[in-house]
Amino acid sequence: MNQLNNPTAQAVDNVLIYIFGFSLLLLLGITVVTIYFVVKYRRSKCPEPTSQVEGSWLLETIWTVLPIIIVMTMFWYGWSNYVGLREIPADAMEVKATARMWSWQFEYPDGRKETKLYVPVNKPVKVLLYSTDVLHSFFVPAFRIKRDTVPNMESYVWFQAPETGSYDIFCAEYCGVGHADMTTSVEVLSEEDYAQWASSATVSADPRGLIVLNEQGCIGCHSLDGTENIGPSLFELAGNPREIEKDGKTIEIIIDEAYLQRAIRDPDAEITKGFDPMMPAYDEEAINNEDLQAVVDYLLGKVAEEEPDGDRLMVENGCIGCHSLDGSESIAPTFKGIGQREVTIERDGQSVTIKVDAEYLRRALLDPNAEIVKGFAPMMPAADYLSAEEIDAIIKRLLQE
Amino acid sequence: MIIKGLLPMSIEHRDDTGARFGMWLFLYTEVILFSGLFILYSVGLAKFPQQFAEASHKLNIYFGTINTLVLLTSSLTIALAITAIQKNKIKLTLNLCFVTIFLAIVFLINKYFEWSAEIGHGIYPGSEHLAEMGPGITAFFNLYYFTAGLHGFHILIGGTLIAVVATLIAKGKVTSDRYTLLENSALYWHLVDLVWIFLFPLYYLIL
Amino acid sequence: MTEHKHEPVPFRTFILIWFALLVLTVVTVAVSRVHLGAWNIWVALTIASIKSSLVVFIFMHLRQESKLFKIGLLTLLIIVAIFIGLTFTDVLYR
Amino acid sequence: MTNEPLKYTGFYSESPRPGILGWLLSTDHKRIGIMYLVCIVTMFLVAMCLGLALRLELIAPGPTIMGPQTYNATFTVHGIIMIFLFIIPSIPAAFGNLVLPIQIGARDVSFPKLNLLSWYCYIIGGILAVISIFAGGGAPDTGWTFYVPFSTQTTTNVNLAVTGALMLGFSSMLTGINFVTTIHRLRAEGMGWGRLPMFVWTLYSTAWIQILATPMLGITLILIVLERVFGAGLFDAARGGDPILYQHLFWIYSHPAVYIMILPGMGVISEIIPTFSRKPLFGYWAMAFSSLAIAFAGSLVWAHHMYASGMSDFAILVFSFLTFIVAIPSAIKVFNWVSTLYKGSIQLAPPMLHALAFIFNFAIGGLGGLALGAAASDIHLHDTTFVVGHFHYTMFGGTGFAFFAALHYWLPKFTGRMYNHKIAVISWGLVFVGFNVTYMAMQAVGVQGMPRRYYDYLPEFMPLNVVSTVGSWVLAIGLVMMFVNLWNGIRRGHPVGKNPWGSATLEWTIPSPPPMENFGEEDPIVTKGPYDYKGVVADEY
Ligand code: HEA
Ligand code: HEA
Ligand code: HEC
Ligand code: CUA
Ligand SMILES: [Cu+2]
Repeated sequence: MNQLNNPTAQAVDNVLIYIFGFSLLLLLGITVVTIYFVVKYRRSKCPEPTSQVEGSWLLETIWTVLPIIIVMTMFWYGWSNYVGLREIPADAMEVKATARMWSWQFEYPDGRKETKLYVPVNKPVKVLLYSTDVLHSFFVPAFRIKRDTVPNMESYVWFQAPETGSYDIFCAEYCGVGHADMTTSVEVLSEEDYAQWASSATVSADPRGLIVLNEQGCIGCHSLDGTENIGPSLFELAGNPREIEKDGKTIEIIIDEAYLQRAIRDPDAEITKGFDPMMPAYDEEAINNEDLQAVVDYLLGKVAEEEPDGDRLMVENGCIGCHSLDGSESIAPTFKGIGQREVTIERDGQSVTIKVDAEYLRRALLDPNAEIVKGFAPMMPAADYLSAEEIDAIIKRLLQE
Repeated sequence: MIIKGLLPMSIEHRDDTGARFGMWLFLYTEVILFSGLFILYSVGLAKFPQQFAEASHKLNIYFGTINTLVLLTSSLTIALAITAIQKNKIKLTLNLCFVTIFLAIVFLINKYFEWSAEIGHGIYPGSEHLAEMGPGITAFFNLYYFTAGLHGFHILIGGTLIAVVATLIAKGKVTSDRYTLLENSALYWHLVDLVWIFLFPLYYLIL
Repeated sequence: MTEHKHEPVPFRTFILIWFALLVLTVVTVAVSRVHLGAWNIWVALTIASIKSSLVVFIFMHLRQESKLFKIGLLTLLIIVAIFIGLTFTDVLYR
Repeated sequence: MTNEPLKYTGFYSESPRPGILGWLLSTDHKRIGIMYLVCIVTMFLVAMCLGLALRLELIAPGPTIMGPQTYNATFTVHGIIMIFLFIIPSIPAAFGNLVLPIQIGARDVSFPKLNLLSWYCYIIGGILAVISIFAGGGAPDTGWTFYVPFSTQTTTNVNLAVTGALMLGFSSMLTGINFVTTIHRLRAEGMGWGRLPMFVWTLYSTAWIQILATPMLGITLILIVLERVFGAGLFDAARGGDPILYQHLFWIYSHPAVYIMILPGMGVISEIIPTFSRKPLFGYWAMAFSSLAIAFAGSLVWAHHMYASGMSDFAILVFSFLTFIVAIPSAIKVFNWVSTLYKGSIQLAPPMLHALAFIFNFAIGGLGGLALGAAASDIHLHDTTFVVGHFHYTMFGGTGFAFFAALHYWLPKFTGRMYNHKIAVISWGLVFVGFNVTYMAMQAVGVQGMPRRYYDYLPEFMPLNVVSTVGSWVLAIGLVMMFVNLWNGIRRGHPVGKNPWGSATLEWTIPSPPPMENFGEEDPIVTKGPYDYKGVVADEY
């Protein structure tokens, strides 16, 4: 529990200190009085009681009213500081946190997905909480924040970290065998580090072609969404007709790979009708052939061939929360050596042993409860939220094991 | 060692008021049991008023109304049975008990037809047809089946109870000056009626 | 531990109450066919409450029982109301 | 010490049926009470060993003696047994049955057969719970709270455990019905409401909670089973249900249940403190009404377990307020106990030591409850080991110690034999110290943010966890000593007379062990209050 000077922690700590302080006083008072009475009136010294008093309504009133006052201050202080935990500063950034058995996924507004929560220092962060399966709870002791993630319901917490560093995130609502391992961290980065992380993020997550478009400044003149700019939009090019001026004549061509390559290497040879011939030429020095190909592919919408990274997908989607890569068996079969394995599965109440292949893995992913690996519980969630490409990538990766 | 008078120790303390009071306490527990389902119902209604009304229309109001009348009448007959036994009209008491049991059976048969019709329409907990109709309607029918099911179960118990008491009356073990058992069974039976008095408008009659 | 015997309730009373119950049932069905919006449910509940009081006080002889029974019933109703009411502090304001 | 084999008299030997059936079919409240006591203590010992295992696992990060699944099953079973099989029936069903009818001058409870039935419900529930540990799917791993949707998805034996809990709920309810009726109907002549011993008042309040709250647990558990068996979907968000609603229903019972646990304990303390001070209980009516007030107010606060659940903020406001209200009657009780000591003649006999420890532990647990009741601080403390500390302080430090106090106070009455006082005092010291070390450390590590139900934790939490585990061993030694001493006392202790402590309530006016009919042929006529010590002398033993 790092002692942090952050707003949410302060709100909670004030209440804690107030209540614990008062409690300590009361406890001490009661204990001291009790011990004093026990010692003073012990039987060896007082063989007979010296009073037979049966009560006192005055005292009863006092110790009814006083505690009422005390606890009401506690209640009010606790409530008013709680309100601070729910009211989010206007400039907060938003991150989606999805909990599932037994891992966390954080999704940034630009679509980037991470397993740790990266945030800039001194910036209020609103974390939107979701769950895909059972109850979990997002708990960061350093910020004193906690909130359950409930299936089909959105909730949130917020915090602001005044110092960089790494702060633990726990799952605080019991969720099964992986509950204690469902931990990750908030990584609070300085503004520069965060900016760098954020940009590296966009770049590495994007297809190479788009990165080149960004890096080369193409986007400065071309839009990607169909709006006209200095240059024609690069929106939906593949297979569309285009009127161009070539050697003084206007002809109509169909956009294809070769055309695009020419348009980048030698832009002035063919000018799109209605635009000025002002695009610079990019030779091999500026964009090598590989990148050129990537750009062209991207523009023609062939990015899909850019294969998703199976390893990354398995971490992001929490597979590793249940399956291990190192051969240890826990809740689910290990991935180690899965490509070569023969598995015994229960299907429609019967046991069959089959060799693992791509089709089996696909079924295991998409309809996991139809075939259950013997000795395991039918608890794996269907990975139907993944795209076909992503599934393929995971299967490919698993078969390499 | 005093062995004499030990066995009947529990009978020695004859306390009819106490027995009735105990029965009432037991009925409180039954009310709370159902109130759990009514909480779920009221929350569902607050969340999905439209869907609940729509789903309610799918229930057969005739079955519901007839069953209400049947239960009310059975409540009457068992109440009459108490007056009858107080007046030492054993024969009449027995007949009233039989009518009550008969009406309980009528209720259950009615319920059977009603449910078969609904299940025939693909409406039952966990059915696909239900799932297609969306969460509000599903919630309504799930609740309907479990509340009515629990109620039906109580009818079964209540009917059995009355049958047992009727045998005891016939055997002369429950008599005009010792009829707490009949009274308590009647109390139980009235509770079953009470639950239905609320169940009926809440499930069959919302618009 | 005084044992007081109940006077038998005349058959006639029971039959009258039964008749009232039948009438109320018809009324509640009839009213439910009239569109009153959210009021429908309250009307239905009110009629159901009247019906159940009749059953409780007459059929179940509560009228003849001692105060203890009545206080007990009141306690029960208060508790049920609390359970439902306090649950709604969450459900309605979520 | 006499070593001759013990010959029990009274209700041990007087029975219309000889042998074991004389017990299993007996409707005598004392025999049923003894049967409850035996079963409850057995279950207590089993669950305590599980608790010890939990602590052992937590001595270091990472799996030490068990893996995660085993750990989860262990704390679940520990929790289920402790709550449903030990603490809820502990004082009401065991000592309530033994003492209550005698204290009000009755020969038995109102419904002796129902009483026996409720014992059988208890046994069936207990058997089901035990089967659920060993049967096919593996021991239940949901936590004693059975939160959905996890409890409806896991493949372990939740159905069995839940059905077991259902039976136990039944048992508790029947006991409640029996006690309320008994207290209303069977008081002896002269036993007005103002002369009821405080133990009876607390049992009365408890019994009302048992009647009015337990069925809610019943329906909730039934719904879990239905959900698992038929896919009822009543708590499934995709089908119009609401998982948070489950928590409401569960806590509507389970919060009042904590007062089922503590109130009878408070009653025991209210008997013992006046006896060993030889002075009337201070503020009789305040004590009586605060019991009823706890029972009533305790029914209003359930959602304080749900501040972080996603419940509405308005509900948090309301429930936080109500939670603080419920602390007030408890405070009144504490102040009145302490005032009873004033100008008394205090004898530190073993029951009294346990009673004083009760006040201290319960104050710590209850004051910790205040930090949990305040909205802001609960957000941090919720589901950390601080909560675990809080409830062990109230349940074990409170009710547990009251149970020990009751054992030391009433066992001589019902067995007619006295245990060794010196060993009793030493074991009390070990238990008291071990207890506080174990759970104070647990609370502290919870404030640092260690979540509960974690078999594994970060290295920085280790020092306090080690302290806690070591404390649990001291506790274990003390408990073993205590139980062995009590056992020896039962077997070979000095015979005691009617009234070894000099108490003024009715059970001390009849022989130890009491005869079958409690007061013989004649029903007693009560002429003085329960704490009127004038002329009462303690028997030598
Ligand atoms: C015997 C059982 C018992 C008792 C008596 C109590 C008593 C109280 N409990 Fe506790 N509680 C539990 C058993 C018990 N609890 C259990 C089992 C859980 C966890 C369940 C789970 O999640 O598994 C729990 C959890 C729990 C929570 C939820 C925590 C969380 O999960 O986030 C809260 C929150 O408000 C709470 C509050 C209280 C309060 C305010 C009292 C009050 O009644 C306390 C009143 C007592 C005092 C206040 C002390 C005595 C008085 C004085 C010393 C005089 C001075 C006092 C004043 C001036 C105020 N308890
Ligand atoms: C009355 C209730 C009660 C009692 C007395 C105890 C007693 C103990 N409990 Fe229990 N506990 C609960 C009720 C109780 N518990 C509940 C409800 C939970 C929550 C479960 C959940 O999360 O769902 C819980 C959870 C819980 C946890 C938290 C698990 C987690 O969240 O990760 C831990 C961890 O340390 C623990 C430990 C202990 C220990 C060490 C004891 C010790 O006090 C035990 C001391 C006993 C011994 C050390 C054994 C002594 C041995 C003998 C006496 C045998 C002698 C035999 C003969 C003489 C024949 N308990
Ligand atoms: C909640 C835990 C959990 C998560 C998350 C999870 N799995 Fe699984 N998985 C299991 C379990 C349990 C099994 C074995 C039971 C079965 O066959 O359904 C399994 C089986 C499999 C199998 C078949 C293994 C074999 O040995 O034949 C594959 C492949 C697989 N999972 C891939 C994945 C991928 C990829 C992801 C992430 C997108 C994932 N899993 C996420 C629990 C999980
Ligand atoms: Cu997720 Cu605990
Ligand atoms: Cu509580």
